Amino acid sequence: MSTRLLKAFSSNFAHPSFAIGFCVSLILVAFALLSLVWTPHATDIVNVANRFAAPFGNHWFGTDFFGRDILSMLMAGALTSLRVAVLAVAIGMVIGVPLGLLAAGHGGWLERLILRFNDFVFAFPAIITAIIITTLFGPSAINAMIAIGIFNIPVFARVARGGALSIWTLDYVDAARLSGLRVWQISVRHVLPNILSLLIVQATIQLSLGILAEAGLSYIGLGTQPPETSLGLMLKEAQSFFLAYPMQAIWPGVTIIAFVMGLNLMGDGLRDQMDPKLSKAGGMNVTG
Amino acid sequence: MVGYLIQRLLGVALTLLVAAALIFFLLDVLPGDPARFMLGINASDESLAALRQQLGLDQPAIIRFGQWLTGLMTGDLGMSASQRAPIAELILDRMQLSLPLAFGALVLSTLIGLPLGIFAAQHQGKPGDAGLMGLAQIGIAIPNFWFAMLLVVVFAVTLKWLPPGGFVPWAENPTAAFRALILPTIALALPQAAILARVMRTSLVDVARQDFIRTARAKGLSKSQALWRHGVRNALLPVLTIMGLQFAFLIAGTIIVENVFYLPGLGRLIFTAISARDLFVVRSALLVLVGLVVIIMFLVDLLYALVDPRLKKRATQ
Amino acid sequence: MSLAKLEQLTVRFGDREVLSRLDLEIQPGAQVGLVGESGSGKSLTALTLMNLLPERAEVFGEIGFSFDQRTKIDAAQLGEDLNFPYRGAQIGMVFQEPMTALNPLMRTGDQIGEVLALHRPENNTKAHIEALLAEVDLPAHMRTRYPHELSGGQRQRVGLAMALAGEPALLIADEPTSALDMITQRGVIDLIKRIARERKMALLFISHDLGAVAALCDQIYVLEKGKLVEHGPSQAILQSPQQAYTKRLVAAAKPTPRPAFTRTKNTTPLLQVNGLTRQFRQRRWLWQRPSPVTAVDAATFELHAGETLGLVGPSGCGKTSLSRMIAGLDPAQAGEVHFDGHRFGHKQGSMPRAARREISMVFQDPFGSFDPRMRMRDALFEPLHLMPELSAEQWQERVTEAIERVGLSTDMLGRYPHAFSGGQRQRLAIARAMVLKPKLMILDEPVSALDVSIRGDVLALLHDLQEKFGMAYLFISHDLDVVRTVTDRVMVMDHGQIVERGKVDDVFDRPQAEITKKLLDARLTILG
Amino acid sequence: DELRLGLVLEPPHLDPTAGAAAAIDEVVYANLFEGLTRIDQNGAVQPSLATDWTISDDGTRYEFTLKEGVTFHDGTSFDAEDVKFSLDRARAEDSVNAQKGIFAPITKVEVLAPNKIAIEIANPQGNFLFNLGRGDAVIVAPESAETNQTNPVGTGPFKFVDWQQGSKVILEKNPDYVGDDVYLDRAIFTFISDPNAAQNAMLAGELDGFANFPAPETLEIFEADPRFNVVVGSTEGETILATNNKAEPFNDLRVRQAIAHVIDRQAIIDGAMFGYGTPIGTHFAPHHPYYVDLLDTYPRDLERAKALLAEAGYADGFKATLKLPPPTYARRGGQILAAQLREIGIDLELINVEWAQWLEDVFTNKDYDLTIVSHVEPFDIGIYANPDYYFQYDNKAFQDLIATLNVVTDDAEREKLAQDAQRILSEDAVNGYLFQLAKTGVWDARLSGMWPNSPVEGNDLTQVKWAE
Ligand SMILES: Nc1ncnc2c1ncn2[C@@H]1O[C@H](COP(=O)(O)OP(=O)(O)OP(=O)(O)O)[C@@H](O)[C@H]1O
Ligand SMILES: Nc1ncnc2c1ncn2[C@@H]1O[C@H](COP(=O)(O)OP(=O)(O)OP(=O)(O)O)[C@@H](O)[C@H]1O
Ligand SMILES: [Mg+2]
Ligand SMILES: [Mg+2]
Repeated sequence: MSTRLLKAFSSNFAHPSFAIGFCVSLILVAFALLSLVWTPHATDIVNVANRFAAPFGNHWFGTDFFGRDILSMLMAGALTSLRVAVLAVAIGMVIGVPLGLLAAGHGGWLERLILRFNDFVFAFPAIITAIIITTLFGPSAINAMIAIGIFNIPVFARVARGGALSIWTLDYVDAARLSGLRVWQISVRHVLPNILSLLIVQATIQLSLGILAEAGLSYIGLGTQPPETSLGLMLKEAQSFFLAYPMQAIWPGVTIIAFVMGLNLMGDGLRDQMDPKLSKAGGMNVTG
Repeated sequence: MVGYLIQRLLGVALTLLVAAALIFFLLDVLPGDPARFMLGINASDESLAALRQQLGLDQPAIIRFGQWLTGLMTGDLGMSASQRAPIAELILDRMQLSLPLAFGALVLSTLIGLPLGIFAAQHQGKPGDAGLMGLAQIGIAIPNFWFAMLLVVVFAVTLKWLPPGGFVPWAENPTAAFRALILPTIALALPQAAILARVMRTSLVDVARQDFIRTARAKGLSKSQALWRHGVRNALLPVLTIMGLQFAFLIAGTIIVENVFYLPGLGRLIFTAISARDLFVVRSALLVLVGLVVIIMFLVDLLYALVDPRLKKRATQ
Repeated sequence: MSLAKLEQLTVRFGDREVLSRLDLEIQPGAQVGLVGESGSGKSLTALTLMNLLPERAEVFGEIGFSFDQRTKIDAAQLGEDLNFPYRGAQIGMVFQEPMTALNPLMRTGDQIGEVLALHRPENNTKAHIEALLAEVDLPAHMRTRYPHELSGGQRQRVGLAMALAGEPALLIADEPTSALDMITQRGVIDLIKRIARERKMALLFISHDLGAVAALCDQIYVLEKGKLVEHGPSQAILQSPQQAYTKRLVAAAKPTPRPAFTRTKNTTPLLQVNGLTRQFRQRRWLWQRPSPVTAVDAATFELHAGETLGLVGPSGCGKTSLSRMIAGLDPAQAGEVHFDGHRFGHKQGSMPRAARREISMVFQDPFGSFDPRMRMRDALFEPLHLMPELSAEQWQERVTEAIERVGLSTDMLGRYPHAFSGGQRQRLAIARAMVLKPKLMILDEPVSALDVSIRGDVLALLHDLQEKFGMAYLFISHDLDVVRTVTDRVMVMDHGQIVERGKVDDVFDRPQAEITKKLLDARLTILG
Repeated sequence: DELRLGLVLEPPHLDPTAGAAAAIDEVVYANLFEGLTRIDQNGAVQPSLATDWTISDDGTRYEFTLKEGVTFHDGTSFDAEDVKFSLDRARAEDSVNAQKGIFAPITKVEVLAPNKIAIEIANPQGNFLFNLGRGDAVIVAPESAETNQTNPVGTGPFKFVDWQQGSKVILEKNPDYVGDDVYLDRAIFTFISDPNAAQNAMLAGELDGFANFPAPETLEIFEADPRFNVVVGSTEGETILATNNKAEPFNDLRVRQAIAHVIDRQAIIDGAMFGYGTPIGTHFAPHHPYYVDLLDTYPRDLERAKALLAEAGYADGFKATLKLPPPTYARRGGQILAAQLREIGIDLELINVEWAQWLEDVFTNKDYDLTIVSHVEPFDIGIYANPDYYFQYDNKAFQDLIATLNVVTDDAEREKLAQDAQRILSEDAVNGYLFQLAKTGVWDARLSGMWPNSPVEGNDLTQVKWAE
């Protein structure tokens, strides 16, 4: 992690919304990761006799329609949502960032081609990609992840290119060129480290969008499928019980909101601390 | 101007062509036999073959792609395999819902989001700003289907002010059609409004720091006069870009919201068609959605060119 | 009776006091200069008079105006809530940045009209706007232009017209010319001078350029870190400054004396530039055909080994573009370069790698020329990749030598760029440029971003290095005095063409080209 | 009077003679189209367009007398020629009728008089009259047969008004109907597939009822609400864990028996259907007079199950796939079943599929291990006699038994044969037999005449009326 980001990080704790966002995100991530090794109850047993148990007894948050422990389900669900969002961001970054760097570094026809490609992919909202993938391979969390990931590609390409373009105008890049470095070497040695914080901010925002998108896709049946669980799927499953057992829908809903808000607040805080010129250069940020 | 328009339109057309090819060839390799689905479990092989031929499924893919493209130009998309109605008609029929819904939400979110964003920017750092932006954070974080569900429970099931869903064609009863769209539009628009409010605020706060606002104040304008007369228009430029991108999200949102309100929109058409393996409908409807997004982005570009006299390289960035 | 008066004005941001007990007085029709180093509080003083201080500022003291009637304002009341009718009407202001001070989406005429509508509604006519434009030497049709369609000087004139539209009794100009090139700068200053005289307007002129202040003002206030150190009539302050701070400012404003050169004559051409041309395709509107801007138009010249060749010209004449082509950073559209046995250029293709190590460059901005995320050591090692034949120890030796040459020590190299001062960075930039021991070094305004006091040191260092290693310099500057100090021969560029060349003294003492004369005339010195 | 009825699935089109979708019959059966016979709510055959019939002694020739004065909704008259047209069309080579099997035995259709028609069949058929009463055998007019998909023209008491694609179908009382008048003036079928939306629509008063409410979990809300009647009836749907009898390891009887020993039917009914459903021990509807209770053929016994698995060589269990089509009974039932089978080490991978994919993979290509599906056709035990059916169950003895059953008309003998067949299936544990799907109707408490059960696919509205 770059020093500027670290600095932004520490100085940001004075910034209350960043501190809150960071803590909330950290707690939820820890909560999700914990489910890998431990959950209060198993999530794959069905115990119908114990369905809709009230909270605060044996089950802190009660049980769902299959008699599963809601807290355990939330943990496992948060993990799925997080995994989908994180991998989608990874897809977006791994493909998008090099494209953006290449566009900025190479210029000319290649840049135009990449921009066209970006516009093209932008025309396919994640849901449409998900529809196509699902039609081909059936619904699953992986499909949701790929669909969201594909949508993330132009987002990161755009941010990376915008940031890189402003770096490329700086004298130290010219100095590096005078030192005989090639375009890709400059991109890796000088451009990438200097736009990293920009990318990290964008990543937190895309993470929060990814969690929301996963929820939406699961809701219409294109995402996570039972017996796996995700926050979105829990919400969907809880919907028909909403009038009788509202808490079923409240828990996952609140978890999603907390997660998304936490990540957004954190991203905002980081952005506030960063060089304003840099973030203005490329930031395509749908959530503001 | 004309040359530029033609050039951009060609770009749009090319994008759509590539999109069409992508959708067609992806869906063409799909497993699943529409004929079998239509005829059900006990259908005989002869009836299957008969139906397949009737649907033109026995021709090579490239020819069918050509036929589809021609169909797209002439508006004759052929017959739906599962619903036995002209696809163009099916899609047009659904558009009378999906388009007002998406555009209604766009307009509503603009009408709500921009003024709130401006208000927050004007009161930057004060309680009003903090409160609004807190609300906006929540608005952004709420899954729209969940919000939609809450709206239904409150306004339809409990208060019975508005229908919980369903749609009546405009031609039949415009008031009922309008009433049916109110809750879905709100469900779609509010989260988007939250986003727009934030973008508008950020943008305006940014602009407010710029020198020309100080110049305007030096002329004798008050702070809010300067913001309104000089700030808002400048701040709108980045907001416009975001609004173009938001449209893609709105389209996606309509598909989700249609589900909550059992609205017969394009999304529902696609889902029914998918479960019926009716690729003819799926691909055309998908292309319509993609086309809408592309065209809106194009219009935003044009608008940008009209609003911003500088327009140096903006459009390409 | 003074027109405007600040008494014991104090401004604080949190616990940082940025203006302390400042007293300042402007008589009707007087021309007052306010000078001081960057950050000394000049702009805040002006903003206080305009009641435009940032909201976070805490203000104490008193402000008095006597425009229509006398008013006295308790400075603590300044702010949005204060009824302050003078802004734009009795006090006009021109700001520093011509590029950003105008609303980009509004025609200039409308921006001027806005002031009229606010303060002189009876004058809000096309004719009056055109008259105002004429007053600032702009043609009437500029009324319908957008700011981006104007040059910097033109924009600054529009800003001036706006400030004048309300017919103010006091005009505040906050560094109105420092973002402009010399010739334009001179034009604007002359314009302000003329208008102030014609309108019998009081003027508060803020600048760190003593030359400009000397040309305009009859009284000078000197600020240092928020405190008034000295004030009085211009001539007195400039000729016999009392305070050390003022003395330093005055000394720095005088040209650096030329060091004595003991340079061996060398006539073998190291660099031969033939018809080098650079065009930029620029389109104003997306749908317009890109119209090429010729930044460098068939430049032809020679540079001998070990010599210093100066390149001067007004801003935008193509100096940087030319040097970048020679350094191989940008492609040329025509022409070629012969350098040390290598040929490159339009037909020959890009610069061969072997030539790369013989040319290096020092950039103007000491802050932008180092990657903020790279340790200084790595930055200095970077050019050595062009010398893979050297061993690691030899690399180390080269870097150590370069560092010591520029007067710094190797133990600083673990730091990141932000931990160095501007002067140090420029030395490091020179060190980086010389680790390869190139035959040619291009210096693109190497000192203009530096504080006046450091300039001399850096120039001396450059001179030193040349004596030691015998490399040639292509020295670019718009500061004629600096060029005169360091170069042997000089070329003058205008609109992409080299219009005049020759021995420094010949060119400067007997200028032939129009542009050279203009450049020389535009110089403002405190002695002049 | 108007009735607004909710349906889960929208029909792809409205011609019951040209598609398998039950959703078509749900709208048009008995309301818009009529057959020679009709099935009443107890599953008995009643006269419809045929007022009367005689069967030859050998059971191969039927003669029907037709109702007179009947016209189609487009004004064209109905007579024996229309019947002949309809039946010939359905059994033609290029027919797209989904139940061609019904018509396969027909050898000849003969018009005797405008109001008399004779049908000859190859072999005696126990349920031929029943089959003629199904939606696939309704009578259509040659003038309108081709356009029935979008503009259905029948003889029923309701006629078609409008179909708002994706939303609703509107029917209206047929003033020219010959026969008992219906009470409703209009019937609107609204399609809502989302259970939550369905619930909201009911609670908000947008709908008067759902003949079969899609979300059993919400019924308690309606039961608590005096505005609604919740009526639990039966359907013909045997919900089974269909098993690929040719796939390893399910080709081993002991493995199938082990599974049968593990299945806890009540837990599945409770968990997936919230208690609505009747456990079954074989492929037969419990409300049918021939039904035998075979629930205890393989009582729940984990030890025994493990032993059987061990005997079959799977002491440590095995992995298999379970393909689940969209309905709740399958998706939720699958999760519960997977949890149950895990108790004896069988590890199921759940694969959710759309119907189209299910038809392709499971039904047509038999590419599956296990699946959960409801067989909704009445009296369909005969499917087990087809070795190519997707269960791939090949038992000569059973096939012979069904062959006999098909030609026997004597009721007592038929009952015995049917019961034998049920026992064989149960003992062979061909499939896992789970439960009979319940019909969970919810409608306005002031409505009467709605069918509690569904012996055939369809929503017969002819007797439905509002309380004064
Ligand atoms: N809004 C602000 N918040 C905090 N500090 C400020 C603000 N504006 C100015 N300052 C500080 O006040 C001091 C004086 O600033 P001012 O802009 O008056 O300097 P200046 O003399 O005009 O400098 P320059 O020549 O660079 O324009 C500086 O230290 C500056 O950092
Ligand atoms: N990247 C570019 N795109 C378009 N035009 C450019 C570009 N770079 C420079 N120009 C134009 O080329 C001309 C010469 O520019 P150049 O930077 O070489 O001038 P300069 O003499 O170095 O000026 P200065 O003294 O201000 O540094 C100018 O008119 C400038 O606007
Ligand atoms: Mg200043
Ligand atoms: Mg330059």
